[in-house]
Amino acid sequence: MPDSTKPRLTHAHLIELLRQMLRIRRFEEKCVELYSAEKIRGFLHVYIGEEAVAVGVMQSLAPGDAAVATYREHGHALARGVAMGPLMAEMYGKKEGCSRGRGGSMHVFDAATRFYGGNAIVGGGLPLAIGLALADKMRGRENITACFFGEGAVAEGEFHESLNLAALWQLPVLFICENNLYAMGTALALSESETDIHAKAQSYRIPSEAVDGMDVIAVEAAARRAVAAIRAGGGPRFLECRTYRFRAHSMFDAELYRDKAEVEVWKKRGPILRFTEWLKSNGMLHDTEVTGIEAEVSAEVDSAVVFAEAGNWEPVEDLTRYVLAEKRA
Amino acid sequence: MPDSTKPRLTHAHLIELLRQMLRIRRFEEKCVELYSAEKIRGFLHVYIGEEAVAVGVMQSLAPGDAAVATYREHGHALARGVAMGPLMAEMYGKKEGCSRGRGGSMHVFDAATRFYGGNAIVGGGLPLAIGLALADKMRGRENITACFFGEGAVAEGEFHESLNLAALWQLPVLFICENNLYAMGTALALSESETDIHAKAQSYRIPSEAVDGMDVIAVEAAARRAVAAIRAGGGPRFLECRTYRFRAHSMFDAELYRDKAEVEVWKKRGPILRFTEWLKSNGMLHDTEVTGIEAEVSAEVDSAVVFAEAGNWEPVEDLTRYVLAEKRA
Amino acid sequence: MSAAGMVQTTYREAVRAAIRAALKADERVFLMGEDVGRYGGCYAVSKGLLAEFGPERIRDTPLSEAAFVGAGIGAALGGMRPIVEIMTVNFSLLALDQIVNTAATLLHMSGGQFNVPVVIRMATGAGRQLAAQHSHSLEGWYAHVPGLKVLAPATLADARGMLATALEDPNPVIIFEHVMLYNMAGELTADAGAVPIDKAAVRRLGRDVTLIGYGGTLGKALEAATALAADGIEAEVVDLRTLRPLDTATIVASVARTRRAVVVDEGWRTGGLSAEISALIMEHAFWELDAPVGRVCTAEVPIPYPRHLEQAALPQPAAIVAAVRATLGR
Amino acid sequence: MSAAGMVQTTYREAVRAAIRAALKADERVFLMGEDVGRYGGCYAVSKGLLAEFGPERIRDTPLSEAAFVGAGIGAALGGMRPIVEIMTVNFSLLALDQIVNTAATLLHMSGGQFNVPVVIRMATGAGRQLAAQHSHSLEGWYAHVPGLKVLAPATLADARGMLATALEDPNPVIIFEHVMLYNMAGELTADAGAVPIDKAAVRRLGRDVTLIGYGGTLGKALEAATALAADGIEAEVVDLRTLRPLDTATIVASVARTRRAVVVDEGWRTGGLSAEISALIMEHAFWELDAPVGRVCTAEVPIPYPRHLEQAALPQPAAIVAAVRATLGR
Ligand SMILES: Cc1ncc(C[n+]2csc(CCOP(=O)(O)OP(=O)(O)O)c2C)c(N)n1
Ligand SMILES: Cc1ncc(C[n+]2csc(CCOP(=O)(O)OP(=O)(O)O)c2C)c(N)n1
Ligand SMILES: [Mg+2]
Ligand SMILES: [Mg+2]
Repeated sequence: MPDSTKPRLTHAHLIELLRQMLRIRRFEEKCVELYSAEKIRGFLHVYIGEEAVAVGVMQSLAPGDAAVATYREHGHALARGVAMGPLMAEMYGKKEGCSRGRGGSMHVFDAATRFYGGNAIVGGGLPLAIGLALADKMRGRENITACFFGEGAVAEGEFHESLNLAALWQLPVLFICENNLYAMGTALALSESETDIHAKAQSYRIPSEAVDGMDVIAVEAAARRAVAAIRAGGGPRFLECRTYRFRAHSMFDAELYRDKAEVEVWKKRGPILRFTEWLKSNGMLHDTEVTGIEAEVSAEVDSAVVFAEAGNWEPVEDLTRYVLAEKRA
Repeated sequence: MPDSTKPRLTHAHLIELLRQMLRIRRFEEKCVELYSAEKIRGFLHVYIGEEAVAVGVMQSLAPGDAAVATYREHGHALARGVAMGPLMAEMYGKKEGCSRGRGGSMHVFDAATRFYGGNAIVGGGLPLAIGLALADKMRGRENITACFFGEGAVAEGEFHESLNLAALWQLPVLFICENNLYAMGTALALSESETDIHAKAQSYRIPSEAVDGMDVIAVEAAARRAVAAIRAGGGPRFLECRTYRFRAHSMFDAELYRDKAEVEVWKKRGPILRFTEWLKSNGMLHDTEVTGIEAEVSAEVDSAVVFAEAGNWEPVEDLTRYVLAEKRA
Repeated sequence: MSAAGMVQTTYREAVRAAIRAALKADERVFLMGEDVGRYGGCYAVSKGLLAEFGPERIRDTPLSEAAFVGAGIGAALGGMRPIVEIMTVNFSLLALDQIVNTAATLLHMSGGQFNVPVVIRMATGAGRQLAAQHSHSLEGWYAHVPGLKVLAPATLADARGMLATALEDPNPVIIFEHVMLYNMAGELTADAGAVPIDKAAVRRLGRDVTLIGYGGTLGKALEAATALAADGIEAEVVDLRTLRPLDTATIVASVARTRRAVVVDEGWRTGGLSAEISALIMEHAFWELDAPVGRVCTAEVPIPYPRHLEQAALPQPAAIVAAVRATLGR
Repeated sequence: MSAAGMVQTTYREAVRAAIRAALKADERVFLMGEDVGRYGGCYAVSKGLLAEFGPERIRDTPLSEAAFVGAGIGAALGGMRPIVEIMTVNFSLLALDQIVNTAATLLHMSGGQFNVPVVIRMATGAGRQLAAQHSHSLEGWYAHVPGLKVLAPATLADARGMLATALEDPNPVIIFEHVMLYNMAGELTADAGAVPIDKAAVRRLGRDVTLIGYGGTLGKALEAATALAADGIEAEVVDLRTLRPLDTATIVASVARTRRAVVVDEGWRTGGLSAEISALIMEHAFWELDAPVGRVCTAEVPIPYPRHLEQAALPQPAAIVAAVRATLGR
């Protein structure tokens, strides 16, 4: 049996990691464009700059595992395997969307991949993840639940209560804190008295690790280690991924709270940029391959847009459908 | 100026500590009696066994300081200086009660001593304490706020959010966790993944200390150190007082969750018993003095009952008074 | 049914029997909440169940209302059938985000993919001199939220029977147990089991006025009806049973017959559930009404501790009788 | 007042001007909430205030709704005059315990000793395609709670003037600012200031029907009134302004004149504030009514993301017109 705790550094796997990050990047760049074109509305939070986190972590998950994310979850959905067409249709609000258009950007759901959203309440996903993991544990299933949230959520009571429960009940949860240093306009030092987040996790007796969230290989490696420990029955694990958001918090953000220069410094450490350079300098990636992947991704994004454009609006008569489930469980 | 960080181990002070603990003990024993006699109703939570905590901590407070407690707060009120007559009248629900009878056992308030309750929501007092301290800090007043809560409250989100705020804003708050090992019937190990509470406090970068909560001198000493540090502008401090509740959680508790033997062991370490023995063995207390104090306390309790009995019921016509404040601030 | 088939029981025991039966019938069912296990439940509802089912299925939680209610929602998503006990409605405010923003929205937000078959039970109401922070009646708030079902058992049969039906329901169901009912004693058939949760019940027939209550106020409405009958006024008494969705048809049918109605609700008057019932009658039976619908509710005050003030604040049979008389003009 | 005395402004700017004036007038006043400082406020209300007043008085908080709202309550007790901003009503569920169990109860529980002069502002409502978790209208819940005052400015003058009066009030006051109003532009007198908060306002006179709205629905009611006027139906429009305590006298006086009413509320229909208004009219003007009071509310559904569904869920002028016609039978 291959060692599941180490990333498989085969050429194919490395290229796949790059491809996944690029899919997210190009998908979201298109979303920003479509937002300007008023095809996408509401709140749109893009993940640009943070792709290594979702892509790295998702490598460690098996098909039966569950994932819970936030309103900044396009990357997680794509990396988890939600098809791009339905995802884009969801951004449009079309019936063919993965949430039937009712959720939009902040509420991406997909039963097939056990992708449980998409939650627009900061910290709101954590208790849910606890429950999913509890169900798995009580049923004797080997699944784990990966729960993503920003460092801003750490200040919320729901974070605290959830970490305690997970540790107390030794639940199979992987907590992934995406520490991008800002919660909207609030810098970490203004939101936490202890800015070393992974140290905070330890105060619940949850083993934790901080990892360079701009390095997809490092994230994958750390996630695999953590997931292996969880599956071995070791209870929850906590991963702090240190990352950065390159774009505004949402489409309404004037970015008054940080320097352009700071953003530029981080961009130089961009997960796609650095990974591409590293691959190239090691002779594992050639310019033609990049062109090929970009073309493939671009085609996928284009056809997602075509799919979304061709989609239908839910008839108004169905407005109140799905408020209550119709059939008995 | 005398060193405020050390307990004054004068004879008079030691006797005063004993007297304060006895006042609480005898007051509450009477309350239990009166509960059986149906003079007191609702929930009644007694502090018997934990008196050293409130008495020890209150020694460190100045008149301008504020105190926030829980539904188990008779001891805190008495030690803070709320007069026993109005307190007993409050237990009865009489108009002469310190909360005009409207609060009862769980809601003791007293503006004169800045005693802010009396809160029946576990964890609910912490945010309030943060705000009181914030006001003092913003107004440049030297006051501190002492905030008491049980170890059960530590699991609540409001605990987490409040500690973070206090540390982040360096507020003059003294947190006192009364760790009596049980939250109703839930033992500490069933409620906290990290059972070392004072270590948890440190994860907010709040300096903290654990102290023997059955030892009134130790509590006073620790509280004085903490308060001195706070007044010196050092931000919040956290004190974990390790103690034990000798009686049931409330009058409705069958105590199925703990052994009688465990209770007996703790009773041998009772704060009044031990302190009395220590004083005697050091020649600082004579049997006649004990008799004298007991007689004094007993008289005080008796006259509190007389006061309460003689009190009046708020007329029903005044039911909706004090829902809204009448005059502009 | 012969008298031999009846057993003496209490509301508390009926709820316990319902939980026990559910635990036996379906291994996916478990009970979770503060002090449900070792302590035996703050109102002794779950006493004995820990010994019978063990700590995995009778699961004591820390004081963490948001997290354990959210965990119940998540566990329901994960295929379990959790019964989450919140000690009282007063503490449910700490979990309201999870109930309103997650449990109630998830099915719709996910376009029909994720239903949440969780049952959340909590004690509600005043009457035990527990004062302002422990005496709320906020059932009306929950009844406001699309995506939830809300039940209020007022009888032994409903205390025994609603839980099973709630657990069968694919939606989040909130069950309110009034604190003053736990000690209510009476008879129940030995084989009592699941009851429907989609209909209000006419608990007493009458032609002169319809009294509408639920949970803790049903008994008071019946008491008032008895008093009125002594004076020749025949009140029909409707027990709402289910607060969301409301059984408008039963309410309206009764009022259409009696042409007069008084709603009895322990919530505060302004913006309480009583307002909705009044508005519904306005909308569906205005032309049948011979008088405005009356409301007997809790006074607009945080509940005070002393008995005389608490009782003065709460709806009482005498006030119901007076409201009926006002409605009838006699 | 000469035209020279008028300034062009927006609802957002009016709220900002009110906050600025309060900060200038009383050093005990400060603003606290998530992203009110460096970010400039999630709806840009407080933009510029940090530079003017500094981080002590324009205080960014962590994501901790319960703690910072509770801290506002405590600071008010401690002699400050805090303005606490909760980004939106959706997140206020996390702070509801502090508001209901502490702010609203404290004066009464303490027998009149401790009043809580805190002001809590929050954005409310839907219309921006923010979907189920970001589109609530829960003003009615707050209006249910004794011990609170609840305001809903719907005009520039109220956006500018209610805050000062709220800060003068010795009680906890909740102010709801509808998200769709922030960009509303218009004129205001240069010296606009405090306004009373104890009266509803008749925004348009009419004899045929009374439309009752507030906050985000006032504009829709006025729009409907204009449309109706084109058909010769004269609707009077009442702006509730204060949701607790309700100005029953103004509502009843209007309905007594028009004999018909339609309530327009963005809350869900069942158990919403609209029900209370309907019930109040039932109780105070039943004999004057020529038809049942109508309600135009939000459909009973978590608000969906796509524009066509969101708009279909919300109360619209066309639906108001239709409700009025139904009421008038023409
Ligand atoms: C409970 C709650 N409070 C406030 C908000 C508004 N809000 C949305 S995102 C956000 C910042 C969250 O920051 P973080 O958790 O670090 O995640 P990031 O956006 O950086 O990925 C805030 C304040 C919310 N959605 N939920
Ligand atoms: C939010 C909330 N949840 C539950 C309760 C019911 N309750 C009252 S006291 C208590 C135990 C609290 O234990 P702890 O904090 O350790 O204080 P102690 O009673 O031991 O002094 C519980 C669960 C409550 N009052 N508030
Ligand atoms: Mg962040
Ligand atoms: Mg305890």
